[in-house]
Amino acid sequence: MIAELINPYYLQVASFMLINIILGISVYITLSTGQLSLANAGFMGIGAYTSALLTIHFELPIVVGIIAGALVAAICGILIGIPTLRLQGVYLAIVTLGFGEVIRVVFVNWETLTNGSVGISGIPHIGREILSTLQGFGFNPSMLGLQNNQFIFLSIFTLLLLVTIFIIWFFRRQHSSRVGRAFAAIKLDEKAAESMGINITYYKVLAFAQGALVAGFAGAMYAHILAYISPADFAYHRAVEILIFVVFGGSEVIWGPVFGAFFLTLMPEVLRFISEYRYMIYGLIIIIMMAVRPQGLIDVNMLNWFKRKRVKGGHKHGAGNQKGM
Amino acid sequence: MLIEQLINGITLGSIYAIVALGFTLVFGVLGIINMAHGEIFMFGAFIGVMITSSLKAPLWVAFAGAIVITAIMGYMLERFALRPLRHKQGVSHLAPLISTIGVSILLENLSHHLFGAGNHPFRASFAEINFQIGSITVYLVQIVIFVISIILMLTLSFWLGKTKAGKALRATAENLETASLLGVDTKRTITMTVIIASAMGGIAGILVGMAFNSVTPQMGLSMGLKGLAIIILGGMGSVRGAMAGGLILGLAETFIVVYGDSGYRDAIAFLAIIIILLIRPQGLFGQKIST
Amino acid sequence: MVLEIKKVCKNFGGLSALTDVTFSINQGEIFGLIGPNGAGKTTMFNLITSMFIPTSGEILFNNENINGLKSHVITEKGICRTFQNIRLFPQMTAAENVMVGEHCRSNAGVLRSVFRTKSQRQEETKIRETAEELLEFVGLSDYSEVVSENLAYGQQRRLEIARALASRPELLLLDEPAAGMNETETSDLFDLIKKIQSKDITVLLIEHDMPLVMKLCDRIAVLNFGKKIAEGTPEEIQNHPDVIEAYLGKEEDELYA
Amino acid sequence: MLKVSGIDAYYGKIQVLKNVSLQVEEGSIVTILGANGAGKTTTMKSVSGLLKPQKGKIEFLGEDVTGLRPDQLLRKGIALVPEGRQILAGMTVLENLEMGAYHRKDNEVEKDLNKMMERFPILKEREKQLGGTLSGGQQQMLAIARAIMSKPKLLLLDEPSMGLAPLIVSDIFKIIKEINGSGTTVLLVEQNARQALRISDSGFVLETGKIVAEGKANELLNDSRIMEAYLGKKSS
Amino acid sequence: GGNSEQAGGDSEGASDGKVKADVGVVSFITGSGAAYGEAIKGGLELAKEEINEKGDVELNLIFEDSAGKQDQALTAAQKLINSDNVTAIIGPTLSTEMNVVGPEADLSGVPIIGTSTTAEGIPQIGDYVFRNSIPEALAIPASMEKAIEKYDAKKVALIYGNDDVFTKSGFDTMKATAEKMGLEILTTETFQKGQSDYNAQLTKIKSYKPDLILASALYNEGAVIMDQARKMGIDVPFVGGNGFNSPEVIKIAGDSSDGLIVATPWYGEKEDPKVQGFVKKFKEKYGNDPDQFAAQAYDALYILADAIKNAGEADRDKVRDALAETKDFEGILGNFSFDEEGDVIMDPTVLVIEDGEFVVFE
Ligand SMILES: Nc1ncnc2c1ncn2[C@@H]1O[C@H](COP(=O)(O)OP(=O)(O)OP(=O)(O)O)[C@@H](O)[C@H]1O
Ligand SMILES: Nc1ncnc2c1ncn2[C@@H]1O[C@H](COP(=O)(O)OP(=O)(O)OP(=O)(O)O)[C@@H](O)[C@H]1O
Ligand SMILES: [Mg+2]
Ligand SMILES: [Mg+2]
Repeated sequence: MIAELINPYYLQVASFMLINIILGISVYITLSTGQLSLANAGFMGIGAYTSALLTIHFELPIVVGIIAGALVAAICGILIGIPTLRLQGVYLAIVTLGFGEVIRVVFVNWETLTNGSVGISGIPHIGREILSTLQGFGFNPSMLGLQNNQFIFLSIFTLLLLVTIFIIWFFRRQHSSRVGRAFAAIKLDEKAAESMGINITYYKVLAFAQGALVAGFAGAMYAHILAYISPADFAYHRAVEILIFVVFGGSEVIWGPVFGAFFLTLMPEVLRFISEYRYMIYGLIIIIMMAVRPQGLIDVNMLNWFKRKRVKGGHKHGAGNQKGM
Repeated sequence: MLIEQLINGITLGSIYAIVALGFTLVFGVLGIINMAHGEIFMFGAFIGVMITSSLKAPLWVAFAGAIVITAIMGYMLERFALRPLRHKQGVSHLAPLISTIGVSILLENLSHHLFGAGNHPFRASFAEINFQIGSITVYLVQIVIFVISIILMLTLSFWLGKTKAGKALRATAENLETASLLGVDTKRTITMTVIIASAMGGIAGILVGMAFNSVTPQMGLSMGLKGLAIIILGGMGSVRGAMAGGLILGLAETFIVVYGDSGYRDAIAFLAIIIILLIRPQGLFGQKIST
Repeated sequence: MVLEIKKVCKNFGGLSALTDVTFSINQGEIFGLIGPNGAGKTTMFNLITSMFIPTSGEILFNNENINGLKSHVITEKGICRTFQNIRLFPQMTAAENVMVGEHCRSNAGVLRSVFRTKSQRQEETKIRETAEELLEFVGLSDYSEVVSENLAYGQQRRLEIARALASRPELLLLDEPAAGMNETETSDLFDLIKKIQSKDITVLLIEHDMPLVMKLCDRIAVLNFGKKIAEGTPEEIQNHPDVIEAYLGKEEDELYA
Repeated sequence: MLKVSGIDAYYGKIQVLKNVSLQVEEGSIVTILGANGAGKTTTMKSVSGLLKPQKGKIEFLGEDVTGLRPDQLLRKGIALVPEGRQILAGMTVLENLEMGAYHRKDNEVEKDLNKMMERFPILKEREKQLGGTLSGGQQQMLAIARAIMSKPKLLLLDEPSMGLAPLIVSDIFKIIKEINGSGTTVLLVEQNARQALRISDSGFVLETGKIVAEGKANELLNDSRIMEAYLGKKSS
Repeated sequence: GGNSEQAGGDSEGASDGKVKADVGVVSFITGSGAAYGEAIKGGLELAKEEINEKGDVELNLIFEDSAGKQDQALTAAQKLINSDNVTAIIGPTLSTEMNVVGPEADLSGVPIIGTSTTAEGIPQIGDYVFRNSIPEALAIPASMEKAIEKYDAKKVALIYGNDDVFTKSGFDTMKATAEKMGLEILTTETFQKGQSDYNAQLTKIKSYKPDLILASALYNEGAVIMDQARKMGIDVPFVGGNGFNSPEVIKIAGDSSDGLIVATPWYGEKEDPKVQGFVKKFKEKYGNDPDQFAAQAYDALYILADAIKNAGEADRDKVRDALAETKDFEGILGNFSFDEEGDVIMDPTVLVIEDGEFVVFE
């Protein structure tokens, strides 16, 4: 029964959705200090290439590859975060966009390492790897009444879901703490924040690195799910797409990018039947959204409204911390 | 070969500059990066192609048509994608950026449906006129492009710096509310600016179509990104900066082909802005305003 | 001596905003800094808090040279300021604004914050309590959950003071705290600053409201065109001919009616 | 000259003005008084067109001008010196002043510019400096000068003395008197109530968005009840 | 691979002896490569009508867009495989997409035929992966050899798009072939997607005075390159890769396209009634000449229909086996067989553009 419901197609879409959610969060993190980074597609690429190359050439376990990918991306985040500290607003946005382009061009041209635009194929597939590991222990999907590919996609999905929940949990907690307040203060008024004793250099670079880390992680996961990557995956369109998740869903609260990525990944699938027009519709939706609800679909007020409905009359504790998660 | 390459670089640079001027104008007034500018530019080129090849009309009709249609597109862009955001409370300063990205996605895909995905040749006899100087062939279009870019730059910088309308425009850019208190009809100023910038994009589109005999729906994105890099390089809102940035980039891209690896050509623009901004965060000609 | 300003100069391009200014402030006093518009008062604040770097001269805080330190380090050392044009964090509530002020007196990092260690929870509770106390202190306890941009002007000024106090400064710099306040509010402000002084905090005050300055300050320095033209007690300053000429004007009767 | 009748104004859903009515006679100086947050600035914004009242009517020189934009109102002769100065930070002092005369078509602009520079010598001195780098008080002067440059029939001043040195404050009041003498009607918001009333003909008192008192300036000045309740304890 | 748990779709052999089958198509329908997707779609639709008319098999095509992106191609394929239960898949358009979709189809036991995927290694992905597009390794050496022989070329210049798999792998083949033939490579220039100005690269190439230019470009860009080259006075012949081969080149570049040499499985002028019939029908239906993308897609569906007919039912495994046995199929591309890996066995024709027309290059 259940086995028939587990359709790899849906799981595939759901897995890409989760990756997109993670990517959306990566932009949200940096943005919560007021810095708009469009380099996250590039960081994603760095994570993906690092992990792919390590697992292929050094036969490292996928987990190690993914962690290394995320870390290398984070280091690049620090390296680009420090010199761009002085830049603000759109300047930063464009420079990071440019950085992303430069990374892509390097992927294209550094053929000995990256195989150029032909891309890297034969990357260990995380789901198949899980399956073969488990089979080593004598497990067989049919024990669960599943077919192999159902199991493969189910395991990817479950893994991603757990990671996504962890990331959301992590950054929600960070948000409602001293660190989160520092981020918010910097976003609202950098000079005033510094005068209040906040080391803005540290926190801005921290946010940048965290964003890069998360994006790099998403990239590494992506590489091991698709089993094939090429520079075109991490180009301008991806950067813009990630940004749109955040702005569409809302950049004030972490649920914004989560919802944005969810909805905008789902929509093209739902709209497949008019596939020729779906990008036009995509464009239109963005324009209409901005005109009607520029702060994004989900904002602080909406969350508070939900909360009030839920705890109607109930006692609110630590109210100050609850404003926005 | 050097002289030929120099001509190539200047032609390319002049085109970049014209595109960048359109960006600069809109940024200068609205503080908005108009991500749809590249697509409007592309539409200008297509209108030119349609009028010259399908309707077999003369070139000036093509220019007039492209200007009119891109101007209308500019109006629509302002009316439907920018104006609704303007007086809203709590609007993130990124909202207009996203909104114009929405427009660019819409336009790019619309152009696929209207014009097809393929390349369209630009057949204008004007584009064939050339002079032979020694072994070097110079096309009239190349000269025209250079001259137009210079004229546009001079006109714009005179207009912005010296005329009342230009000052009103700068005031609008600084602070909408203050400008309107000083008697500036900000709505009209903004609409006019977006229209003019778009029409400039349309002109640039035709010129590119003629110079390179190539018009595709994708030309907008690549040109748009370059234009963006240039206004940062030159300093946002600076007319001279856009011109200088355009020429620098055009020459740099040409000479990396000559002396370096053409594979890195697309990265030049962004490497240049990263370096420039680290040394001079406000860009080459931008002025620093501390708040 | 809490603060010593020694021969400080500041040039902006060709314009010298401050020239060889020297004065010092004693522990526990309220020191006034007055002078005509554009005399360089706010610039002096910006130098003390390292928002600008002096062209020459030295600034000593508790006998330590603080030239060129980062702004946030200076706050940690015990100097905090308010701004002439209010700079609260507009979308934060009053309480949150004050809690940000306590940043440099707390130290939970990312991991402790996320994993909510015991020490972190205790610290958060304390931050919150202190914030409430400080709001109470400046008379804003009813507004702790109000988003600061929706507060009235006078309340915003007081909130800025509370936020500055949250960093537990030894020296508090106030830039025109009475601007835009009416007389009732100004007299409340007087009481507040006195209360701050009684907490052993030294105050450096810029203000154009002369009655307030004269009542409040122990000593006053007067700047004019970036130079110090007088220093002394309120009486001395009120009768100083250069100060009257440059700043106060002669219609004393009107001012102190 | 100006007749405001029964306006309501909102910020989002928050009502700030409730049924506010006031009149300004041609050639007079009128002061609006009130505590912080009473709605003085909001009233000024409504009259100058920055905020559209949701109810009520504003008439200027007998013409209904409710809902017009600030630039249209400026052309009709209403200029505002806004609270918080709103200097064009990236334009020079001279350009700021020129912008003041933006809508004027006469050829006296040059002359008036010189006159303004005489009145505020510091502006002459800083002609080429960017507006944003002036000190707080200098910006206030520039804002006032800029508004006068538009040769308004009705000048709205929102706390013009804020942040000014005592000497300049009395200068400002003198200048207001002078401008008024040369035929400009003035509507003034001030915390410096006593000085303001002294140069005014009449006044209105706002409390939480409602007009609670109005009258001749000297009557208000001598009404100790009002002075105490709205303007401070001290009575002179 | 090929663990074929999933039996064929909901379409069974019907009582009237017709075999009904759903065929999924993953194609580049929106975005920058939509021109190829459109051509492919056109070819397929036309073939489907004809096949269904004949009545041996009844095919139902389900089109899914990939927008040229791997992840979307993969989800599209997943949908076809798992939700629509198609018997076989045609597509995707790009080799990059096939690199992702191929393994998945193979694992799921769904036969998949690439019609435009020319990069190396595609049929080697698995038993269920086929293609009927001639790989570059076959086409490029064929055209190069003939051109070099005729023009006695010794020195060549190369130009290619380095940010596109198609043109990049075409270039790799060109370079390898050139080296093997002992040609002197004067310079290697690259360009990028969306570029419209090739003057800098061409000026440089011109200064080296090559005997021949090897250009690995898609026709959209390639045509413009030729146009700009002729304008600056470069009049040596061009040898292009698969993507360069299209009647569109003549449309775009006009006279400037003279001298382009390509090897093609597809020659629209061939005196073959089948070919002429196809060209005529295609032109009637879509208003333009079919290019190789259309022709290859057209043949691919015929090959598939043939296999389905031979399999006797819409069963994935049976259809795969039938496909693998395809031999000497006479399509509009000529005589066609799959080798044991599922790759193409056929002889390409070398064409040259002369006076604005493709003619056989002798
Ligand atoms: N960033 C800057 N660039 C150039 N000049 C500046 C800058 N900041 C301040 N100035 C100039 O320095 C002088 C001193 O300014 P400051 O703000 O310190 O005056 P102030 O004493 O605080 O005056 P006010 O009472 O009006 O606030 C002024 O003439 C001002 O124009
Ligand atoms: N943009 C806004 N959004 C929401 N509320 C606002 C806004 N501006 C002002 N208010 C509120 O409207 C009320 C009236 O404000 P207003 O600025 O008119 O007062 P005011 O009399 O000018 O006070 P002040 O003397 O402090 O300048 C205040 O309670 C204020 O908090
Ligand atoms: Mg000051
Ligand atoms: Mg006010």
